[in-house]
Amino acid sequence: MIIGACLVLLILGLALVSFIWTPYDPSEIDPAARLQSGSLAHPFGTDRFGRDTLTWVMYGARITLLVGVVAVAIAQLIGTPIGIIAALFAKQPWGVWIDAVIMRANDILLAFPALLLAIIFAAVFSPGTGPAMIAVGIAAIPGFARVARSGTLQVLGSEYVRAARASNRRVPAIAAVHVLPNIAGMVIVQASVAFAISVLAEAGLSFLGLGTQAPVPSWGRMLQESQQFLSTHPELALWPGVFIALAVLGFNLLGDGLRDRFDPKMEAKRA
Amino acid sequence: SDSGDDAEQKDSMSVAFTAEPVNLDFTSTSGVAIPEALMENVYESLVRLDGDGEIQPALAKDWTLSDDRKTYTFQLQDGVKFSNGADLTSEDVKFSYERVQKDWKNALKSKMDIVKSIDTPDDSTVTIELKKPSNTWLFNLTSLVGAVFDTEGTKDLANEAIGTGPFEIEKFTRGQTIDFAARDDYWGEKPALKTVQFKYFKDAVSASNALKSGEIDLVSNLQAPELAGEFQSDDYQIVSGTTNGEVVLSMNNADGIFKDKKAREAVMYAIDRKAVLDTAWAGYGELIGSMVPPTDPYYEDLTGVWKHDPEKAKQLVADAGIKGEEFSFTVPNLPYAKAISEIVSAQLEEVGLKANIETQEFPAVWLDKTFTEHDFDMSVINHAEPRDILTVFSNDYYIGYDDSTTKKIAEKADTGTEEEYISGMKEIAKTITEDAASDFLFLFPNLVIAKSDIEGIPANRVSDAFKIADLSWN
Amino acid sequence: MLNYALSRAIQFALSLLVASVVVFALMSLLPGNAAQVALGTNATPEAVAALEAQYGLDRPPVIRYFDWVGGMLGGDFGTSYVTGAAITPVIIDSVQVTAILVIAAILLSILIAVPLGTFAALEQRSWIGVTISAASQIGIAIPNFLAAIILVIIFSLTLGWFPSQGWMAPVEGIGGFFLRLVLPVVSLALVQAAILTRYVRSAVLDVMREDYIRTARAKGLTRTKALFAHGLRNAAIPVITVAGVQLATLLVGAVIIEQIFVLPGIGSELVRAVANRDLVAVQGIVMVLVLLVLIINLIVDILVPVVDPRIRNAA
Amino acid sequence: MPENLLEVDGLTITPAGAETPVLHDVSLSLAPGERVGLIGESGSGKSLTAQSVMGLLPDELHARGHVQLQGHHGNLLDANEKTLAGLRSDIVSMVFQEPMSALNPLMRIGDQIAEVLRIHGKAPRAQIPARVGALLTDVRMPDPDSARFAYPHQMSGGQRQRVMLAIALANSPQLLICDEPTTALDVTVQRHMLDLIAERVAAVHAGLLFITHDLAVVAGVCDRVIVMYQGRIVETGTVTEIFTDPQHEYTRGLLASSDLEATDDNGRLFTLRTALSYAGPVASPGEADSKAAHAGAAGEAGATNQNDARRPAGEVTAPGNTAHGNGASGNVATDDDGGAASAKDSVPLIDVTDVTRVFKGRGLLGRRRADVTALGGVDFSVAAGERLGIVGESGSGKSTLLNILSGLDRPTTGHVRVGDIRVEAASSQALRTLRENLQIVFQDPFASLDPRMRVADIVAEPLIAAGVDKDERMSRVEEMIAAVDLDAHSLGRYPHQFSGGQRQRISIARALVTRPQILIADEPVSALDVSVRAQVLNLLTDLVDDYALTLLFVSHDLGVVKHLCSQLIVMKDGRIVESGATEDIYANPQQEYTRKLIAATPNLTDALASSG
Ligand SMILES: Nc1ncnc2c1ncn2[C@@H]1O[C@H](COP(=O)(O)OP(=O)(O)OP(=O)(O)O)[C@@H](O)[C@H]1O
Ligand SMILES: Nc1ncnc2c1ncn2[C@@H]1O[C@H](COP(=O)(O)OP(=O)(O)OP(=O)(O)O)[C@@H](O)[C@H]1O
Ligand SMILES: [Mg+2]
Ligand SMILES: [Mg+2]
Repeated sequence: MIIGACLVLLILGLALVSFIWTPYDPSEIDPAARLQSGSLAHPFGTDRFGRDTLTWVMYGARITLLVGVVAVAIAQLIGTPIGIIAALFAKQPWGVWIDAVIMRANDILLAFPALLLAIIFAAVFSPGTGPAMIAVGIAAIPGFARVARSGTLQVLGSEYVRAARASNRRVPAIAAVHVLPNIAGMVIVQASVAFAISVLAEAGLSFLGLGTQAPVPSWGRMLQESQQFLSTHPELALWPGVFIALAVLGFNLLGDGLRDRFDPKMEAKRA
Repeated sequence: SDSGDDAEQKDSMSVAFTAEPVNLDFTSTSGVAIPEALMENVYESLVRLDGDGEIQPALAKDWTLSDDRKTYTFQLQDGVKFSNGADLTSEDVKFSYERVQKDWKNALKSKMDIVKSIDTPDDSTVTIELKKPSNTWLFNLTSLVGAVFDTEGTKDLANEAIGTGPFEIEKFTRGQTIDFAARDDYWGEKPALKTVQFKYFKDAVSASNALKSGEIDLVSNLQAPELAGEFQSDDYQIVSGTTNGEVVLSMNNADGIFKDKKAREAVMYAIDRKAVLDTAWAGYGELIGSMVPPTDPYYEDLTGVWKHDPEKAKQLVADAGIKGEEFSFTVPNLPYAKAISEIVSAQLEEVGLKANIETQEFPAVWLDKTFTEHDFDMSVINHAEPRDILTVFSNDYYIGYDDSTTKKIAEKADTGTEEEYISGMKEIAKTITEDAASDFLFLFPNLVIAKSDIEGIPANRVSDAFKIADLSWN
Repeated sequence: MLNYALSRAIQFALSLLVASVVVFALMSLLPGNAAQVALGTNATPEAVAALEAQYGLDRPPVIRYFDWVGGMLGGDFGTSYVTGAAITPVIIDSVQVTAILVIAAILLSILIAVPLGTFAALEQRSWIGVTISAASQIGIAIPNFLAAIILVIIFSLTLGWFPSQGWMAPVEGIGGFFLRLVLPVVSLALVQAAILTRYVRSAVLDVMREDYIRTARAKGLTRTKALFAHGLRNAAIPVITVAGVQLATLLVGAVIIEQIFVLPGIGSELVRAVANRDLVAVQGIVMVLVLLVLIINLIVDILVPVVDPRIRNAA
Repeated sequence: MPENLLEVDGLTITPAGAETPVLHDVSLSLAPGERVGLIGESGSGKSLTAQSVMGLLPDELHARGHVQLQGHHGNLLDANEKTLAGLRSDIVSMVFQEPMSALNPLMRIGDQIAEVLRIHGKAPRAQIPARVGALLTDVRMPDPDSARFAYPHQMSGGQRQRVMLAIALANSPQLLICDEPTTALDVTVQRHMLDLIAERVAAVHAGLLFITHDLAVVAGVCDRVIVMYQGRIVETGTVTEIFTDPQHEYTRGLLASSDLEATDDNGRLFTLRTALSYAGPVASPGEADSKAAHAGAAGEAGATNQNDARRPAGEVTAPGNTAHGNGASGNVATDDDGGAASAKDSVPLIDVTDVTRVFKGRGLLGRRRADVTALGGVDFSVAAGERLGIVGESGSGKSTLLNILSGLDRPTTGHVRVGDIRVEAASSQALRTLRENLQIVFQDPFASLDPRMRVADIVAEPLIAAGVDKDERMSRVEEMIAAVDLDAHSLGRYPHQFSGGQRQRISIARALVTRPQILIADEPVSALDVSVRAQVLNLLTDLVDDYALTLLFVSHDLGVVKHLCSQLIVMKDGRIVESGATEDIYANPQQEYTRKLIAATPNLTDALASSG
């Protein structure tokens, strides 16, 4: 948890600092200084255009976070309400079929993995960060919907919701006051896991050429372009690889930690 | 396929390519992939180009041109058989060339528009009359439009290729491989290799890995030139020749920011082509300065016309009234184009030209948006067809070059004598370059990496074909 | 159970139907068209229009949709405009490749993950257990294409043990088939195994906390034996679900591996079809992928009750 | 001195990383054939003691001391898992508390029993099926031949617990440990289990270590009692010694507060605090009854006008039951409540007429299930100010009934009137009015409070719904919190920072904050420890008086109902099988079911009487 949070903060820090300061301009080309190894001037070395790798890693953190934030936001803002609404309907005798329809639609969406959507989206909207993160986000909707639905069902079945209903609280109020805060934990856990997945997805898509495009720096792109230098300048692949791994690791560990924290079993134990 | 032991290696070879043929029918599908595999290997034309760009006899052992320079009379080779067993006759030639005019879908068919009539006085003689004299027509015959089909051999062109060439296709696994087998009944000199496999690699790294681990023997036109460095040893040979591909930083002459010649000139001064070549393509390739490769008869070194001069560029930018507005730079998602776009946009930015890079899927989206709808300000593409200067810089092509001057020169040149033709074409090339119609970044190299004991590798790729009959093991 | 099977079958068919509409609609959004791509840089608008007409692209979408669905029901995915060949055999061939690749990878990852995850759970506190957990966390964080690149460099380019790419059908040579399969399968399996190890470990940990394990120990089984006799089958239930999801994502997710190893799988076929605007092929491939994912979900849904009598009876 | 079966000496258990032990210096011994009860409040270390003997302590706990078992030389605490495995079930075995989760859900019952036989190789392979059959018969499993092929989820809690017992007894161990084996079971089922355990233990002449917090149960099963409190043994002795002459303050408190028939000078149940004046259980049932009656009269002055509560319940039918008998008993019951004439002709506050509730199996895309008839024609009425107890085994429809009364659920057929609101047809506006006047206290003090809300918000929730403005809300919440004896600091805290009893107070405060006329309590104390139970019951009694509430009290614990309620409804399978004044039904139950229910309810007095 702590390690995870630190890693996430590191990535976040890199991205934030890149707005204020980077060692070089990311598009600053210096053919004379191309393909250098780590040095004082370029701690992580330079790429084939003589651009500073450290600068690129810092800028890449932005894209990684952007993709993660947008994808997770899409998935969460659509998936969570869908799950809650489905669960609310499931609790009404006349609404069971609405729940069934929503969840089946959700299952169908599940049949379109992120990569499939991304390939199609890249073709429809031309490849880029935008379509990639939308695809990743849409593909993550079912996960959120499921978590939100099962969490909501659990909350709705609880005695305290029965108590709230007995105290005349209306459904929207119950959803806002009881359901949301109580499923927030699970949704946050899901979000951090989805974040980790989206980092990997962005890298994979950029690697396929379906993600972030030139001239925007991204770790996936760096990795892709470093391929032809693997045997001559492996550090070109090393840095983006390491940072992708760190970001994924960070969000996964954070998710694990949050899961432990929000785990009802743990809660009972702490009580 | 497996490289196997030495004895086996003597007559088989596995060759890596990048662009894969979606089918075997170049009469209805465009692109370099199909002719690359089939021309001169399976299909042959009456004439062919040699490595120096000279026209040489092929199915026609001889030909004559009438005095009015309008009628060609070809004498066919004897004993030529198609791979389906049929004999080559003059009827086949007539059938094939008329079919270009009638049935071809490939837009290159227009190269046969000039043909007025085809006669077959006897089985081995073909007489072709042109509407007007043309210096380019015979040259065009060396390309795929010249391919000769059997009258019975065009039923399923997409899947079955029947030609007169030294090889026939044994197996076509779409998207992966083409297996060629040498024909016993080939009319000409027998190729050294019995079987050749073309293997298609989207990814240059995979191809280079395959070469390193011995799974293939030769990589034709490596699309990641940085990898060539890994093969600098006695086990491999690196052959870097020329192609017909001019990498053009094309500008929209008809519309937008680059309608203004000053803006185009600014680009010409802003670009350091040597740096582009060195960083984007590892220095492989040749600076040309015009739309003409050195292998063309009318080549002239125009690299000195526009010298790298950022200060002049900045001045021109100011003169053109450009104040940092973004222009659209549509980049096909091809390795060379993407790499070039990164350095070019950086160089342009230095002189105050801000490119908004939009990567477009190639071919689908680029063809649609940039090429057909002309929705672009700047783009970059390798124009790979031979002698395409007049096509690319014609009025209705995507660049929108005003061809009112060059068109007249071209007409005269084509109908004139050989010398007139060459001088005319030189003039055209120079005019276009001086007009700053587009920036000719460099000539795309033909970068071949092969095991060191392979001989007959065509250094220059001046025609559509990759001729495998020349290849052999040492 | 019969009722359950029936309702599952209906759901399955409905899902497919909806998916087919979605896929068809998505395809009509694709910019650029097959006729244009086929004709290339020298096309004239008339030629493009003529070719469109020949392909039938000028017919109303509804008609094209029903044509397409009708064909698929008969097992015919249509003929590609671009390649001029029937789609069905292409799909069958490429699905085989991907299926072999992906199933082998999942099996291998299960073979790795189940013992490793179980061991990590049993030895939760020992340094081996902690190491396994840490390694699986790191494994999850490594993109599979990076693993593939590294494996190629080590085992193909340096050691020369395996080919770096390519595919050989089993009929062409069983040895070559396996040799070529090793690296792609391992690169997929390693990362999957890392993910699965984590799930197995947590499932086993959960199970070990269960009362019936305590009961089993009270019966006189040691902790380990109790886990094997009672725990693993229970732990299998969440693991089956996860493996199903992994299998489904890998079907498309393997495309990067297919590209790196130049394997003629369904993912590569899809990328190629999209690039060539081979709509008929794209539609067919996407439908097949959706179908496969739905089938995998169905199998998981059926497998879980087989293992778990509670669900079996509820159904 | 004969060697003891079990000898525990100085057992001290400390959680990893903690300073203070959770179990301090526990020593006890158990002779062959002896039956020892281990009692104490929740968390006092009973289970840990038992787990140490089984060698099943959680890894994160460190045990010191000495545990010696007959047939094994050396300290069990030092033995490795393999040695322990050899002892478990062979020499010592255990029945656990939770029958629902103690069996492997994926394995047939028969196989799970056979496994224990196989492990220790006591029976030759070929004889295992026969032995399994015999064991199932021994534990009185109905239809033992088909039961062995059943999966755990296909069995009721009681049946599963029988399987557990069969497993525990399979290898005829010398020592059987039962860790609260019946707390999850219905009273009637509990009774059976207890009898069975006693019988089987006697049959194989095993020692028994019986853990419970229910004194009555211990009194019925054991010879000797060990009392634990806060991780220490505070007292041991024979059942009679402990229950008649408890030495330790805690034991006395426990005894006092579990006696629902004894009250202090204020007519309140004894709690740990007031236990000093407790005189011990009264041996004569008659005396106890009169005492309770007296207490009721003293405590509920003015609340005894419940005559009209029991209309003849003509429609009540129960299987094998003559419907009209109930009505008769009901009428008889009303008569002996004197001084109730004033309310005789007033309209009852609550009127329930022929209410049924059928839960449909899911339709359309969901899975089909058989319909469940949760309520099958229920009639009764409640007069204002009455205290009605509703008892019945689990699943008899009690909660469903309450949901319908409070408008949380609608009846399938029938009419419900509360005040002048027709609940089954009420508009949402009417329902709101209803719920302001009718509030519920739920069973589980842990589950009925939103863990993520502060106490102030929890208690204020009904007021927010009623549209009460902020200032008044605050003052009423504070008032209510004071009324349930919580201090004002509590308002800013979260539920998990309170004990079970305190949480139930919060939940009572929430229920009463709108000043309802009717309070429904759905098993409000069944999740609480006995000592806490007494406190909450006392509080409820006070509040019902202070606020002049009409009380509907649901419970499966007849003792509690008897203490609190003057009227009683007995439910079974969604029907009322008997109704009337509590005293009458107790004294003279008309239905077999009611009789069983009464008989099965553990009663300390009776247990002592029978054991003594
Ligand atoms: N694994 C553990 N780690 C830390 N503390 C524990 C653990 N298990 C039990 N305890 C603590 O030990 C004490 C005794 O627990 P134990 O389970 O023996 O109580 P008990 O008397 O059986 O209670 P109950 O009647 O609720 O079952 C409690 O305070 C509990 O919190
Ligand atoms: N929402 C529901 N859907 C289907 N069946 C239900 C539902 N609620 C209750 N039941 C069924 O109705 C019957 C009566 O349930 P109810 O909760 O009223 O019993 P209870 O007497 O309160 O039991 P307990 O003492 O366990 O609380 C049970 O068989 C239960 O399974
Ligand atoms: Mg050219
Ligand atoms: Mg306990």
